[in-house]
Amino acid sequence: DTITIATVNNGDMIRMQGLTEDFTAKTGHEVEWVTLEENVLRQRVTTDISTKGGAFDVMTIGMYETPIWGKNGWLVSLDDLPAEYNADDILPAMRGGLSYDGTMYAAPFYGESSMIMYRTDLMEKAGLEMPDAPTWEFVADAARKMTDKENEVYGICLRGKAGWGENMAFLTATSNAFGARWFDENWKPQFDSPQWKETLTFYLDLMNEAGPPGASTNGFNENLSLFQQGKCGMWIDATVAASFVTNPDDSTVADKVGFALAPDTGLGKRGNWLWAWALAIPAGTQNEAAAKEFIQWATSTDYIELVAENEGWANVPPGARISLYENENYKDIPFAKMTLESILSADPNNPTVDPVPYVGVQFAAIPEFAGIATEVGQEFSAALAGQQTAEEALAKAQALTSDAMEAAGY
Amino acid sequence: MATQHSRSAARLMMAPAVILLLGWMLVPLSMTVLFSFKKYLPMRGGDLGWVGFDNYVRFVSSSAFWPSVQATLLIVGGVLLITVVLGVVLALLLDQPMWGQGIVRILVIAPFFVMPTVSALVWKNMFMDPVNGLLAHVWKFFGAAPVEWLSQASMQSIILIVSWQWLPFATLILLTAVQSLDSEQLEAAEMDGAPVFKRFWYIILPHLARAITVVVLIQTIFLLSIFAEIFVTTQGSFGTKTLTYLIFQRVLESQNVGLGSAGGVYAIILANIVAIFLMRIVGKNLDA
Amino acid sequence: MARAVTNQRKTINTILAWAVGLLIFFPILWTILTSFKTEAQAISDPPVFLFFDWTLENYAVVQERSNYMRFLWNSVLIAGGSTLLGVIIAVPAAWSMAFVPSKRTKDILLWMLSTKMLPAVGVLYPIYLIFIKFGILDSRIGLIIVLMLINLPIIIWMLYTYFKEIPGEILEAARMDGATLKEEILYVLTPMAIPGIASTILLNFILAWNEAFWTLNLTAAKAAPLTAFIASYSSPEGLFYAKLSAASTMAIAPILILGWFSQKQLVRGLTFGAVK
Amino acid sequence: MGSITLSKVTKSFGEAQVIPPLDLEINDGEFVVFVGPSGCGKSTLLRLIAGLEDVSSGEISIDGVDATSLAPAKRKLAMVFQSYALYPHMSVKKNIAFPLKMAGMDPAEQEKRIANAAKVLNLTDYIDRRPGQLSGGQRQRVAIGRAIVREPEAFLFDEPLSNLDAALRVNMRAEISELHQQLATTMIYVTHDQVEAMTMADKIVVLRAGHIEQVGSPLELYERPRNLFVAGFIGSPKMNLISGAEAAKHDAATIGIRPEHITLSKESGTWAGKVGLAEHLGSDTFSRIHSDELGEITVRTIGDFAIKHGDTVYMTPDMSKLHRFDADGLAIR
Amino acid sequence: MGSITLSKVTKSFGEAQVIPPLDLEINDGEFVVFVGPSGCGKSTLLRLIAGLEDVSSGEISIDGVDATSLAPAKRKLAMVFQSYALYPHMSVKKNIAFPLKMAGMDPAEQEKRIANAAKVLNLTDYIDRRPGQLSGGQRQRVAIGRAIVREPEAFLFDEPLSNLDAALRVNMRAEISELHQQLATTMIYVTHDQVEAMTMADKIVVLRAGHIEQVGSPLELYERPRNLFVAGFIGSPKMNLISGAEAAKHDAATIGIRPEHITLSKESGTWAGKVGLAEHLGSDTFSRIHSDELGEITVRTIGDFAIKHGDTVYMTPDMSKLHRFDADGLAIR
Ligand SMILES: Nc1ncnc2c1ncn2[C@@H]1O[C@H](COP(=O)(O)OP(=O)(O)OP(=O)(O)O)[C@@H](O)[C@H]1O
Ligand SMILES: Nc1ncnc2c1ncn2[C@@H]1O[C@H](COP(=O)(O)OP(=O)(O)OP(=O)(O)O)[C@@H](O)[C@H]1O
Ligand SMILES: [Mg+2]
Ligand SMILES: [Mg+2]
Repeated sequence: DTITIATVNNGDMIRMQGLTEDFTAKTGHEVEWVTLEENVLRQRVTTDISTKGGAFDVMTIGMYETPIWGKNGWLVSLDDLPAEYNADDILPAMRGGLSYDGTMYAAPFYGESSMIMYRTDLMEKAGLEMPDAPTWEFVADAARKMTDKENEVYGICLRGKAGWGENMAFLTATSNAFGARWFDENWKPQFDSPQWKETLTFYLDLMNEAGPPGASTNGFNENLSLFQQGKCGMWIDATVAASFVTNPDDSTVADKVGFALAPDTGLGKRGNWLWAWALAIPAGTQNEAAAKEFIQWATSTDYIELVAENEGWANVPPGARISLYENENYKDIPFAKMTLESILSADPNNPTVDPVPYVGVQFAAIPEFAGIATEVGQEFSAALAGQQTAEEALAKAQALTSDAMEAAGY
Repeated sequence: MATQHSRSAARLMMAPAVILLLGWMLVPLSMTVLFSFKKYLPMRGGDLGWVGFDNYVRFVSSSAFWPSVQATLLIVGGVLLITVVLGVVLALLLDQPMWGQGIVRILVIAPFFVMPTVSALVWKNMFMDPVNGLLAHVWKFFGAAPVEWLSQASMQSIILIVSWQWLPFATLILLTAVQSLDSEQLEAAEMDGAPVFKRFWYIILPHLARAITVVVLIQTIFLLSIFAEIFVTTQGSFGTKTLTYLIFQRVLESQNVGLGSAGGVYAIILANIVAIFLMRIVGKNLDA
Repeated sequence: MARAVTNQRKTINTILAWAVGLLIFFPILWTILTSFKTEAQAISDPPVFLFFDWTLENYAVVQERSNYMRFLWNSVLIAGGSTLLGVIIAVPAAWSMAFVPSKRTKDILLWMLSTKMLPAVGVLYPIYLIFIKFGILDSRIGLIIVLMLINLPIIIWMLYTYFKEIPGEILEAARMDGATLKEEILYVLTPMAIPGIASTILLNFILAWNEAFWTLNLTAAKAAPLTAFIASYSSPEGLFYAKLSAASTMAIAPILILGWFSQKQLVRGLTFGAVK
Repeated sequence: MGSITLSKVTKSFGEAQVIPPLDLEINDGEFVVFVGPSGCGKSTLLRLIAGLEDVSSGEISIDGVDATSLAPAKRKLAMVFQSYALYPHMSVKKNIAFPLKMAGMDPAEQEKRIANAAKVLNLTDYIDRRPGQLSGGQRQRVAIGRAIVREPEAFLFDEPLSNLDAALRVNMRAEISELHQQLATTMIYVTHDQVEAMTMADKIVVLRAGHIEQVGSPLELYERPRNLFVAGFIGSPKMNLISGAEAAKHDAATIGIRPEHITLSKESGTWAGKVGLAEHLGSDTFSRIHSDELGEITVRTIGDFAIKHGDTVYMTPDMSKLHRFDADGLAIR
Repeated sequence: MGSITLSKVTKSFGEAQVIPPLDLEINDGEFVVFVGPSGCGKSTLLRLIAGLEDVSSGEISIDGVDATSLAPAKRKLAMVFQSYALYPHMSVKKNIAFPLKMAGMDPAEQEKRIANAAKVLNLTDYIDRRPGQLSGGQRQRVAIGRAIVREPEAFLFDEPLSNLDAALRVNMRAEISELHQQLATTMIYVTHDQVEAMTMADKIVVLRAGHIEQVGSPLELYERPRNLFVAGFIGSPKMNLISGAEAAKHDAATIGIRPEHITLSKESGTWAGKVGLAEHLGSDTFSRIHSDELGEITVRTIGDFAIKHGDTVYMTPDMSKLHRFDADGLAIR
């Protein structure tokens, strides 16, 4: 059979695309790839699944969509995968986030949390030493000290580009560390809380003093290239970035990178998120069996070994399986330990200091979230660009969130 | 020239085009109108029943609505202004005798061939990026701080990108019009004692009126619905959220089809207001 | 009767026009140049213009990742198919409007044009549902139909203006000579309007080629044209300027070359037949 | 073959009745010219006969057969248009062959007829050119060629020469006349050119506002116009029309005298007047003479006649050539 | 005021010399007509005088002052173009006012001049219309109006009537002539129409390939053409030119006799021939007669002359009107 797979244009997926032949050789199924940029992909698969279009047999989705879609009965359950697949090897945090009501609806291709990546040389030059679990206070102080705008070195690079998966992923996770939350138990938006104000003000001040120019349009990619070019002192972002910044082919600072857990403020929550890019099968596909075979292939330990064989252990998809972190070969990878620790320290079911009615660290797993958060993200981004104050941004965020929640019937 | 026979043949031959376009307009339109009166949330089980005018009220009362109308009109107006003014200047320049006119014309047309997505990507990444973009290098070369195009000057940047794409169109239409100006008229004005600038103002510009109308009409139709340029560059941030983009957010990001459909109906109404307004001025000016 | 012009003025014109032309063309030129650089050179500071190590590596990477020819072929079929289908439907309609005008002709024409103002995002759901219903999702024929419908008003309008330039007497002569309506259109009108039809085809081919909303949202793997191809190169992880440039160059090159070769028709086409 | 009869034919465009009920008989082999002021319905009438427009009421029969609702192609008429209406993308040969091809004629027979037409019209050397490569006169001949190959019952011409320059017009005029003599086919010819009408027609039909004012041979119309309109319309320069006391002397409401039938003298004559404008062509002199009683009178004198603006002159009309009209404008015989 | 002198003026476009060295004197108040075949340089010469083209060498002086390198607007000349070149977006009034506005004239004075021009040209009723709403003749008058308000030293007309129909042309011809009499301003007028040249000019300049063939009054040119070219060019229908034995009899290489100077008879005469085509206009009859010795001869007969195709007729030339030319084509006097 020929199966159509929609996927995102990240490095790990592109590598998978390159290894398709192995799958075809093993199973006899052909694969058609639809590789799209993340935003386009999301728009595309969402339209398709909600109209039951059936254009794809396998979709690459995240931890946000999976429970919502699973609840709607739009995805094929993956609980019946054969024993040799060893589903129990999947990291529990990942498996939990990709399930609804105890049923796994998507298999993690790779998982990530966020952590600090920092320049050991600059840290030294600033006369500081990075602890394994720093506080925001320390990070902010270090960032200001490392900044040297003359030479285009900026103390800290953080996401500023608007989008629920861009600045809002970072800011929501960070707000958790500051004790803020999206909604209270009655689904009432909380942007008017002092915690949010503190979060946002802290972020804006830090970025204005120690951030790169044009931060309000920087997302993962922009920050990655800044860091690779040696223009960032610290960067707090997805753990998968570690393999890029330590790859000497692309990075000018490959041998000067250290890692630490995302910072906290002593309230008991760290500002690190949890995310997985996972493969799921839309209900009603004609090629369910072949699709399942593909998911087994792509998310198995065999696949990890296949990649390791071809591209080296640094390039295997991380964060999905326990066994990877027990593998001797992988233990040598500098960022392996910190990645695992970050993942383990994130708890989607209990993300905030005060209780919340939703699941998800850097998001709330309700269908309305993406739309709301993107709009909120735009307000925050505008505040970062200096077009409005933190207060104004928060007020607008509160208004539009209330409005949208009301529209959705909460 | 019409006999009964040819008139009925004409009606028959118009039919396919008219029926197809009518279908193309009515079927999705009526579905959109239908959805707009419903609570339609695909992520929550789809059609959740009738809600009357709720979606309409909600859509206009949203804080994003009026700014989006404003942004739409600003982009359309800005691009029209730039392309028409520069188009006239360029058309006059290209009309002059010169060496390599054909090649220059090719250079000037080229942006029209570039897909909107590609042009937005190229401008955003390779030119307007505040660190690695070429414009940043140019600014630094002259000792200025690089402009953060897409955040600090977001509207201007989008207008710039879109104008770049549409300038060839305006230039060529206006060039054709300039070339059609009877040279005797200019000579007559010269004999009448009008110097260069007055010849432009009193003779050439009025002659271009019709061509300018065509440019305005066609471009407005296309500009009202620009999407890729915004999706790729700012995703609606920094005040660049047009009505089209707002609808996109409602339908696809917030997954509220009912609300988005109400927005769609508003967009159609806005487009038709603009259209009627245009047709009023254009209709007379245009023998179409 | 053009006035004779001095060489000095001609020189000034030439310099000015070339400067402006190059300025307008520069973004494209820069993209093409960048596509031959390595990623590191692509972002080097200060930027390099011509003196770098030319490499085809980016093209190799792009080709390895996605089957360019397949996207290209889909683009050609979809843009070509929709344009041809559009012309076939538009010719009779334009004939009617140009040669048997009625009081409503102008209204109908403007109405047709106004259908272009329907915001695509607003009707994505309805169209998607219709496509599912007819099973034409991710099929070339589906896209051909949609793009044809989108461009039909423009095609009709352009053909109408070209047809109107043709004297009705010639068609009457054909009628007197015993030609049926079909023969009249096929043997007399169409050949006479060839330059106009060519311009129409060319312009609409470009518009269809560059259409990015429907082509992206209604396709998956089988029918995806170059607009979908480019969507997999925008902002991946890591450095990508050179690869983006290569992909962009590949996406616009065919149409750029086509456009340049048929410049004359195109210039005529770009004016939508509306200005003489 | 070739007789055409119109009975009670009318034509309205929307509200406007362009042709009021009209009867006309055209005999086989006749050369009939329609003249009349612009907008009087000449082209409309021709197009009704051709079938390019439907009649609003009435009947057209060709060769005794009712053709009122026959398609143009079925009427066996050929038309030559003012703009020639050649097919610009076809060679001369293909242009001429087109009607034959449409009729599905056997190719060998086509070849023969085309060769024949080309010879008659002196087109053999240009047979492979496109219309764009031909001069005006040659194009006109191709248009005629396309008409004659079909061997139609009748030819219809709508101002076929008006796009040609003066010299060429004279030649083509002669050629068409010659053609008529050769083929002896019915021809209906629309023009607003005096000279064409006078020199080519067997029968002139003078139209005004869709109405037939007079039908007759050219000399009949010149010598015996039925009413004021025809009198003023036929002849160039126009007949001088005089009303008032002078006309009353001749028992008429209006009298008419053509410029060429007045003799001019500096010494004496019937009427006196002052020269307004004198146009000296060498071969003729046209003088416009203001007379207080008569108004403005145009006089043609053969050769050069030495007068100038302001001179007082005397005019003597040739009484035998005097036309008299009653109060309704009808000629008194 | 209003005299124009061209001395040794030449004009080349690139390699091609369109005007070889040329001298011409135009006196104040004269009506000068340039005639000549198409492409002979009439328009070019006019444009050189207007200043719309630069001379390649030579001098142009207006009113005794060297104007060779003066801008068109400074030469105080007004031009009326063949296409009228009206400004289509301005009303008649604005069109006429345009040169005054450009000169920065006081609005009250403008009003006065416009009103005056409108009255002279009968335009008062149309003063607020756009050119598109006017008939050809009215447009022509507006173009003239635009010229006269400036009160120029001289008017330049480039085939101003060639876009009008025959009847209108006759009227406008008279109007321009009248205007010249009223204003007594120098006028230079380009045409290729025989009749216009003959009836309007004080002085005709016959050009061939940029070269002046003859300058003189219309009757001079008609009666005493200096060479074959002028003889053939002036007069309509054209002079019959006969060479060979018959010419030798008169000690000339070629003899010429105008159609109107030959008498036709059915019985006897100097030359015999067969009627080819006879065109009966009522007022005149034009016959084309084939004679074996002489070739084809055109003859004009006054009134109706009853002959038809194929008749044998006899022609008698008026010997006093015979023109003789030598082998170089020059007239023998
Ligand atoms: N298709 C039409 N619709 C409405 N009115 C028409 C149409 N065709 C002709 N007419 C009107 O019918 C009248 C006669 O027109 P027609 O063309 O027959 O005149 P004509 O005698 O040929 O004039 P001309 O000498 O200018 O060619 C005119 O008043 C014209 O305006
Ligand atoms: N701008 C120009 N460039 C090159 N050649 C020109 C130009 N203008 C005129 N000529 C040439 O100069 C010659 C004279 O042209 P001109 O227009 O003066 O002729 P004309 O006597 O006015 O002819 P017509 O009666 O056709 O108007 C022609 O051979 C023409 O081709
Ligand atoms: Mg007519
Ligand atoms: Mg000329």
